[in-house]
Amino acid sequence: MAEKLSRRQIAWRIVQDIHEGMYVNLGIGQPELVADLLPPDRDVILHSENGILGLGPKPTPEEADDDLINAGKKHASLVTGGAYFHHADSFAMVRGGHIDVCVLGAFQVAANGDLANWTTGGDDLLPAVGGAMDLVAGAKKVFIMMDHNTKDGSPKIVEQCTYPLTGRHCVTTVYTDIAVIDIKPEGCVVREKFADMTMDELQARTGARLTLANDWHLLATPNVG
Amino acid sequence: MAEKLSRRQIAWRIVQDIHEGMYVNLGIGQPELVADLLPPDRDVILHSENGILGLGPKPTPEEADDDLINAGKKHASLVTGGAYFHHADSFAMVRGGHIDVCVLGAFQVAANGDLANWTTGGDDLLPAVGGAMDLVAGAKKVFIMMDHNTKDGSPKIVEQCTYPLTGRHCVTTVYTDIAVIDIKPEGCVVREKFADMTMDELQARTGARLTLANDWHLLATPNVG
Amino acid sequence: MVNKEKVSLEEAVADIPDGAVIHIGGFGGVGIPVDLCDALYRQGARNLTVINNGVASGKVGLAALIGGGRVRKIICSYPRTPDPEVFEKKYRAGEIELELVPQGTLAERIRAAGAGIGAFYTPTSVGTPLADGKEVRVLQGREMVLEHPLYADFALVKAEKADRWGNLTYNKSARNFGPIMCMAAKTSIVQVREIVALGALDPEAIVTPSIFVDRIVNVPYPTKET
Amino acid sequence: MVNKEKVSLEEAVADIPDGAVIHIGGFGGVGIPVDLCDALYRQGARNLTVINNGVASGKVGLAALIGGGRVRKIICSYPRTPDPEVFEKKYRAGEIELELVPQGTLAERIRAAGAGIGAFYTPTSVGTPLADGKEVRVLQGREMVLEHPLYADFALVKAEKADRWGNLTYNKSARNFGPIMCMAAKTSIVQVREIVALGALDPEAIVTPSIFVDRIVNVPYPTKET
Repeated sequence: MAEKLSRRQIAWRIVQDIHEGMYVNLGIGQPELVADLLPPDRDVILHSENGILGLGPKPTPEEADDDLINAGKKHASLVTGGAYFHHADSFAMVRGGHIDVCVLGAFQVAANGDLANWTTGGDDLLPAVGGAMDLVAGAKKVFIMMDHNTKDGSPKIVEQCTYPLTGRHCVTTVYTDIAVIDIKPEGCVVREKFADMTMDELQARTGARLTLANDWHLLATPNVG
Repeated sequence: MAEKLSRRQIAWRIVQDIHEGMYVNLGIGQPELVADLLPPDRDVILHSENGILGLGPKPTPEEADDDLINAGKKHASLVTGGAYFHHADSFAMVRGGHIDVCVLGAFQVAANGDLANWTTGGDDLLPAVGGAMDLVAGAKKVFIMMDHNTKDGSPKIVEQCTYPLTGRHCVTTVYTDIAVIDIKPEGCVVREKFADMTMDELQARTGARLTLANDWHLLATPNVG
Repeated sequence: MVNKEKVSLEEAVADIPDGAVIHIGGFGGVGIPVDLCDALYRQGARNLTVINNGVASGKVGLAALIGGGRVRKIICSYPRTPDPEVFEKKYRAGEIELELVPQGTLAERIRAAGAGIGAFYTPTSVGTPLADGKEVRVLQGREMVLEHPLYADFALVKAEKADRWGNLTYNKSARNFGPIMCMAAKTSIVQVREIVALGALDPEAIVTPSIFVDRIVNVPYPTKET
Repeated sequence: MVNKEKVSLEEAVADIPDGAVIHIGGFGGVGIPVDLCDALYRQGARNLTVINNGVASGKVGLAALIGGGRVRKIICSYPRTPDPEVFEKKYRAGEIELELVPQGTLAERIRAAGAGIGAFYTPTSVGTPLADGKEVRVLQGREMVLEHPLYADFALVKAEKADRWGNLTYNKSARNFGPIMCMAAKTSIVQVREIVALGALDPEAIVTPSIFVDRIVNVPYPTKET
């Protein structure tokens, strides 16, 4: 048995919490995997900041249109029923609370729901924020998709973010390679944990105090690669 | 010779200050006469608050479409090159300074450019403001079309408005049946006056101090009915 | 399969409770969702707050709601009609409350509610009685008034075509307040002349994208204000 | 006869002075008016302030303006590109100023400039470094930041079709910032792939009405960002 979920498995897990009819914005990078794992018979309508509702799958090279890209600046397609609009209308959807779920990556999530995902404040990369601050301020639910720990083993779920914030009190749920954790008024509540990992083991890899939900269960996913 | 301009003649005079390519909003009532007197070969694009650019002439009963009305709630038409949009976009045009000229009626205009044209504050009619306050706040030029005096002979150009204001310091020029008067920082400046009326005669019919422009001339119009 | 179509007007308005705040589209009788208003009248909800450009005339639609005593308060820009029976009589009798708002401010306040804007400054109405008691600040060298969003629990809107997701187009000047009201209400209910297949609306020409629409009802021959 | 068509890119940008503030449309290379930017490069204006979502990449268009040292300041949401040569080097050398703005706030600030809104409150960026020094107020129970309009002297925009009055349509996701930038600039200059007869654009599907457009130039085969 694997020791943790693959990224596609995390994406699959997130898909279980995205329901028919939802309007969803997927962040650039790992969250894009969520689109690949949505069942084709589930009408989930994807929003792209650059003026698209009904973002479709990656086109073939022949179908690619240079005027049709997603927020990650890659060629995209439009599903039947999709629509185009301008940037102010696009962010009216975001800021106005019309997006049911956004899925974003993170550097850090704090027990109070604070999120840091746009800059480490270091000098290695220029600070670039894009639409992240608008999304976390406006989406009804903010799902975070990330590894539970950094490459060097540090926790990414912390008592207080040390990196510059993207937003305060905005995270709904964190989906990691070993747990599903809801951010509630009382703090981090483990809804699911991986395989036979104990709470002590999970707590040891987490920088904020965890509690276990009464109705917690095992984080189990099929093999989706 | 007539003692004053007819309403159509006032409208004709206003038309002389509306140039090719201007975007113009005409208030309900008398200002609508301006549309009738625009030369057909002059591209002046009429804006209607209810989401129309390129308002055309009154349609025949056969052509009338119940979904196409002007701001005065009468059947209208759309000229070639016209466009439809929603109310927030319509008033973005108004408030954002994109309308070159609006033409409105008035109860009173003050020497400082204050305008009162939406309610007399009395109890006879319910107060109704419509888009007047937005128009006077946003249009580049605010032309007032009115009789110089009320039916009982009182002046409508005054030192200070006594009726509730529509806007402050907003009037550009007043076109009456006997004069064309620019509202300038120094007050009311007569640009044109009717026939052989003397300044004393004009002043006697006006509630604010007038000065005569150096380049003033006679207010003369053709017979346009 | 997402399908926002309701089988009847009755079903579409069934859950509007007493005391609801309702955006009602239309300007000068054009774009008024008369059939939805009439269904709401039959449904019986009372004590409503209605946001509309005017106060309606005639005997059906919004006029019926007002005339029937269902409306506690109207927020509008133009509460004057040729027929004083419906609104004016009730207003002068103190039976209905009126909040008068300049038309552009009305539209922008509705848009603000839909776009998640907390409040905005506008030059409209500075120095007039409609700015009384409002915060004024100098911005860009001009005095501006602070205005707040106009949220609603429900929007009743009339459009021309819809697909089952709720993408909408309108007809000519009947567009007016529809698109911004769909944005600004928790639940937007739209009567449309025609429901078309998903994909039949040009994605470049959809005026209201489906995200702003909750329910649609097909009313091929809409009732007019009379 | 109103005809906003200019015969050449050069004529369209001839009067842009040193020090101008310029909205430049486009997102991720799509909808960027590369040919207008190149014409502006050849024209020689310096000391420009540019508002765009990013900082461009490649060697033409906005990248050429930045690389050529014509841009004093960039206001954008995403100043990061795969190629650090153009912007990053200049930024780290202190040769170009950067104002970082969340993408939705950027769009709304541009719209506010076009719509005559003096300032607005948004929940976006509250509690983050991008709200530092900004006024915060509680509205609708949430902390909100006060944001100001982003005016420009000129807008350079790319669209799909125009008529001689300047009515515009766009193509797919190339619409992005074009419509709001046309609204927000004193003079908006649009390169279009095709100029069509007046009346050829459906009045229901015009995205930018002519009132927001000052000049159009026909560029049937637009240059791409490379």
